Amino acid sequence: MKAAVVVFPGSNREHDIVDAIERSSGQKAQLVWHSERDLPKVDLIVLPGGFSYGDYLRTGAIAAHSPIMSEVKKRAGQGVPVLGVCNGFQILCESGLLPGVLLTNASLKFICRNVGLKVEHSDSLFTRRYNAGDVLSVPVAHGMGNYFADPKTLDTLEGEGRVAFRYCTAEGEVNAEGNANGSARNIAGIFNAKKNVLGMMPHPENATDPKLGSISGKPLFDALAEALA
Amino acid sequence: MATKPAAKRPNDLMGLSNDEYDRVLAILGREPSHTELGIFSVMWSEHCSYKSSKKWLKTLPTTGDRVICGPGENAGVIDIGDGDAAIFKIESHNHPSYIEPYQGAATGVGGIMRDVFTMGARPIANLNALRFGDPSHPKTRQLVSGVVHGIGGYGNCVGVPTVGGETNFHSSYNGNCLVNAMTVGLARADRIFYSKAAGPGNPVVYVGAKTGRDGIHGATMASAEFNEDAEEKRPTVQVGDPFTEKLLIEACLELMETDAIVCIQDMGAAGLTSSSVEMAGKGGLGIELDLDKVPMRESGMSAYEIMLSESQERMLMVLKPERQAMAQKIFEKYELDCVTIGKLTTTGHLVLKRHGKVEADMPVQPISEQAPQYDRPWKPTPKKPVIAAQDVPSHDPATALKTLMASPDLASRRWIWEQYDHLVRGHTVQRPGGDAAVVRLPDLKKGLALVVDCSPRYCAADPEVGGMQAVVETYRNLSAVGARPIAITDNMNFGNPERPEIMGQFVGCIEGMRLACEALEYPVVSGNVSLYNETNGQAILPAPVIGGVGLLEDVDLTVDIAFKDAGQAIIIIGETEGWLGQSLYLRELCGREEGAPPPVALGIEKRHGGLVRAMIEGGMLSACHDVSDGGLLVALAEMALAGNRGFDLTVPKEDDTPPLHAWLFGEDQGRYIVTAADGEAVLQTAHRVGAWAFRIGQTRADGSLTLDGRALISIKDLRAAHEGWLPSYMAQET
Amino acid sequence: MKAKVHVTLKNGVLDPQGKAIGHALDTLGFKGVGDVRQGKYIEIELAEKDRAKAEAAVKQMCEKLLANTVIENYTVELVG
Amino acid sequence: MKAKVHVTLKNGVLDPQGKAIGHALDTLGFKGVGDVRQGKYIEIELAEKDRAKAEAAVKQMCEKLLANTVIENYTVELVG
Ligand SMILES: Nc1ncnc2c1ncn2[C@@H]1O[C@H](COP(=O)(O)OP(=O)(O)O)[C@@H](O)[C@H]1O
Ligand SMILES: [Mg+2]
Repeated sequence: MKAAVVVFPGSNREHDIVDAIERSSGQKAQLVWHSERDLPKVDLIVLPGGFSYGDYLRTGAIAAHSPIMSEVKKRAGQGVPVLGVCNGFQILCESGLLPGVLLTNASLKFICRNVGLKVEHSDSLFTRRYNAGDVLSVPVAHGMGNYFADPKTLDTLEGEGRVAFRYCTAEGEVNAEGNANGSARNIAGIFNAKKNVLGMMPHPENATDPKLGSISGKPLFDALAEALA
Repeated sequence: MATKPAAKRPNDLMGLSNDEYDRVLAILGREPSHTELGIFSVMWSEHCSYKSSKKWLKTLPTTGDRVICGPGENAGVIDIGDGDAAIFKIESHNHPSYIEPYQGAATGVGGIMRDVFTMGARPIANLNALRFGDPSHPKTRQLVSGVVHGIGGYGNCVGVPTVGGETNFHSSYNGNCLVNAMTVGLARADRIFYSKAAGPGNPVVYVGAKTGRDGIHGATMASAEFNEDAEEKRPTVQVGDPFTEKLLIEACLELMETDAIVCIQDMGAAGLTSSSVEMAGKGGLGIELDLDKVPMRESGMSAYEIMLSESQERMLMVLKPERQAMAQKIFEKYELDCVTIGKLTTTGHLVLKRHGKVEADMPVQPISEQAPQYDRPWKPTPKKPVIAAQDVPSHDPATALKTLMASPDLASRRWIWEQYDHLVRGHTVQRPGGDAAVVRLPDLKKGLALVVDCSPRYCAADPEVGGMQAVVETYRNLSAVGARPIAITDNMNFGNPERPEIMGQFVGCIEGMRLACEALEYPVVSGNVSLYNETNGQAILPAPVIGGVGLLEDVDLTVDIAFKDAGQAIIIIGETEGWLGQSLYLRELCGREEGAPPPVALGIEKRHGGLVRAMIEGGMLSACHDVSDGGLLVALAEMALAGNRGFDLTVPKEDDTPPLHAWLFGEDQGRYIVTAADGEAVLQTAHRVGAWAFRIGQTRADGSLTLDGRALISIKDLRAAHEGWLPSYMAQET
Repeated sequence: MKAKVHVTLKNGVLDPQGKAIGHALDTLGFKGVGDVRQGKYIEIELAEKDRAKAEAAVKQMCEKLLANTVIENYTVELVG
Repeated sequence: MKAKVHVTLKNGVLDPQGKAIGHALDTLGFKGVGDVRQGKYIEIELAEKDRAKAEAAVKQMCEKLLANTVIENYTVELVG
């Protein structure tokens, strides 16, 4: 699998993603600086976590206008899988590749801990190594992960099976207690209509090594590595 | 002094004493210009010159097999094998954090990171040591909130995990909180960058953010005590920009991959002044700066303002002339300024020009070499009586445990560390909450164990014992995760050194630290001094915060504090005499802050540390935790909570077993609790090296805690008490 | 010329910051505080001398960058 | 009554957000953009009917909570 990880000024989890991809595919992803206008020919594009432009103005807003993003949009349109994690998800929303926005956490605090995550759909390139209903333990690390969209958009997402993950308790209950940041309908990750774009707030890349706690995130990268080999 | 006091002297000596001003006159042979006086003022401030502390700091051991660079540079450097080096330092931002908690703490984190990456290291972990006033003091909550938010705000954004720290509350910090930040970085041992200038004619290059009028005279502020109107006379507070810092880190590290840099120095306290003077001074050279070239974000700045500005996220470097263009390109990529503002000269003078006029022309070397040094009078702290366990009331163990576990100094700090990204970079093997954080190195084999510690109440009661204890506690914490303690950095937080009692605390703590560092072969490689932590004559409890760094050759062997399995032997290593003087039991349950603190036996610390490490390396232990604040039962409770499993505890029935409350809550030093599937093997190994070891119980399958067969408390109740305090305290935040 | 831009959350969009401020004011003992909403206020120095052109430009800035029109409204005011 | 509060950074205080916005506008091709500063805009619904009293109360809110007067200025405007 050939993957490109886009680095924006202020990205900070690009190496975490590179490592996770390497653990699953044995291949090193290529880092691409945001000011490039061209992307190499790759099987997967990743927008990593971090604080692009310091999260100033609105999270992801300034990065969404980076030169590289027109190419990312084009490739996404051609069906190339795009994964946005945390700040990557925020950028995908701001650039219009995914609907909705990410607001400040309901607690108004940054939150870093493992959360329960329920897999909603396993019929995507990203989630096919999971079963719907699986409960994962994956870290979050964000201050603005509170997913918001108007009710109609939310209904569309649900109706089209585009909710990828929901926050839940350790026991798998999707409820207020299990909602890490106040997200609408506990949504932690969503697909685009063609399901080749996934945006999610939790960090599957930080749950791919048994030495560091959970390996709940590894099947996601395994699935990509297998499908895009 | 060489000259008589001049007849004419400025009304405002900018914090210099009359004697110090005379010294300036002697050095210059004339009256200083406004800018020159400002430069002397900041360079000779306590913060930059260490004029009260240097004499004593010099007594600390600073060398060792693994020391590559000790104190004197931006940070200390140790050899961690395979050509790798760890670079680290701790620094205080106490005064700014009290005035503006968010920005004060944030810029503290930014500043200490620059000290580390300026030497060529990629920052891989941050830690912080915090001291706040009494929880009931009206300012405390807001300070906790602002400081924690600021540390997270900065560290999270730059993508350096904040993996550890410590937080205490005490009324002595009501008017002076402490915010000490530590950064640990990683470099190749043969790619370390220093601040000594070389090569007259070489360009002096300014990189990073633009200069504004931020924090002018911050260094002097950090060298004066607060009084009632301090909050009125606020100097402009520095505002941090972590986004720019992140770019600066990447740009500097990228440039450091090349051979362009002759020397480099961050602009920290006293900004452009200290960086240019230190670089030139170390190289025995002169330096000439055209201040018009300094990137500025405000108009009309004077030479004085430019030189004293403490704007953040800036660095100064000397480049090889032929590499300027390349450097320029790297900084352009990161959209940062990179401007040649002057050159090195052979004159030995610092020459500053602004609008074509020479605003300063002064010899560099005397600024540091003839800086005032004081041997301040000091008074030893009177010894406190030893408190006998019999004279301390005994409380019901379950109630006492619950009270302690929910007390401000022992309650869970989860509310704090969950606001810190402690996972970014993907190498955090032991997260906050254990004895020491463990961060894996990129080779995936080695690990660094990191910790900060200090028990100010011990230091106040007996500075020498307290200083010693702070060092050994870090040693124990590192050993408890299986790491070999290598070196420390220290942050000396004290009151006004012009008072002999305070100076006595300083001298005592340093002496205790010296003894401990020598005995444990655990040298000091960097540090920071923060004096005048005093408001209206009310000094803080002395806090020599120690940052310890240990090495794990095989990171996979580390153990944490969590109970793992049912039926495992619980063994205590180290003798329990039941020392209650200065204990949290005495304070929280009896309302008494009294007595002599527990003595420290350095030989035993060394032996027990080595023993525990050897057993961890040999895979004999399933969990390990040192016994410190709160004593034995608190340590056991923490292990139970971490593993979510209870224990059965049996009190030894020996002749010399102390009274129950003293056995459970005494704070005797040199102790560890370990668990093992094979308890016999642990006891034998311990006894073989002459260590005191005793089986005191076993782990349970369920969540109950029992003492001599009687139910004590359930994990659920214990957790509610322990986890509940801080969040509910902070929930009353406005 | 200077542009003063106000960016506010649309009705119906959750405003955790505003809510927290309202709560804090209440805790501080301020009575009779109803809804609190927090928005952004941005000042932009412009070289443009022509009012109409300036206004058009700033509106574009809002559409493109300063506001996320999914959740936010904006207003532009020119002074000087 | 409604209070409109503007909280802005004092002159000379670094404004990283404003800087980043200015830079982004530039990258987006907007020409002639000078200094950009970002502040907060807060709207507060008040039960108080008396203008003077309302103003005094909101000023207190600013001093105590809404503005960090070490680095920020504020203005209060009442409508309705
Ligand atoms: N308490 C201390 N123990 C050991 N070294 C210290 C101590 N205080 C300061 N130092 C050393 O003195 C030097 C100057 O410190 P400082 O002025 O804080 O450095 P910087 O200007 O880089 O922030 C550093 O090398 C620092 O490590
Ligand atoms: Mg330095």
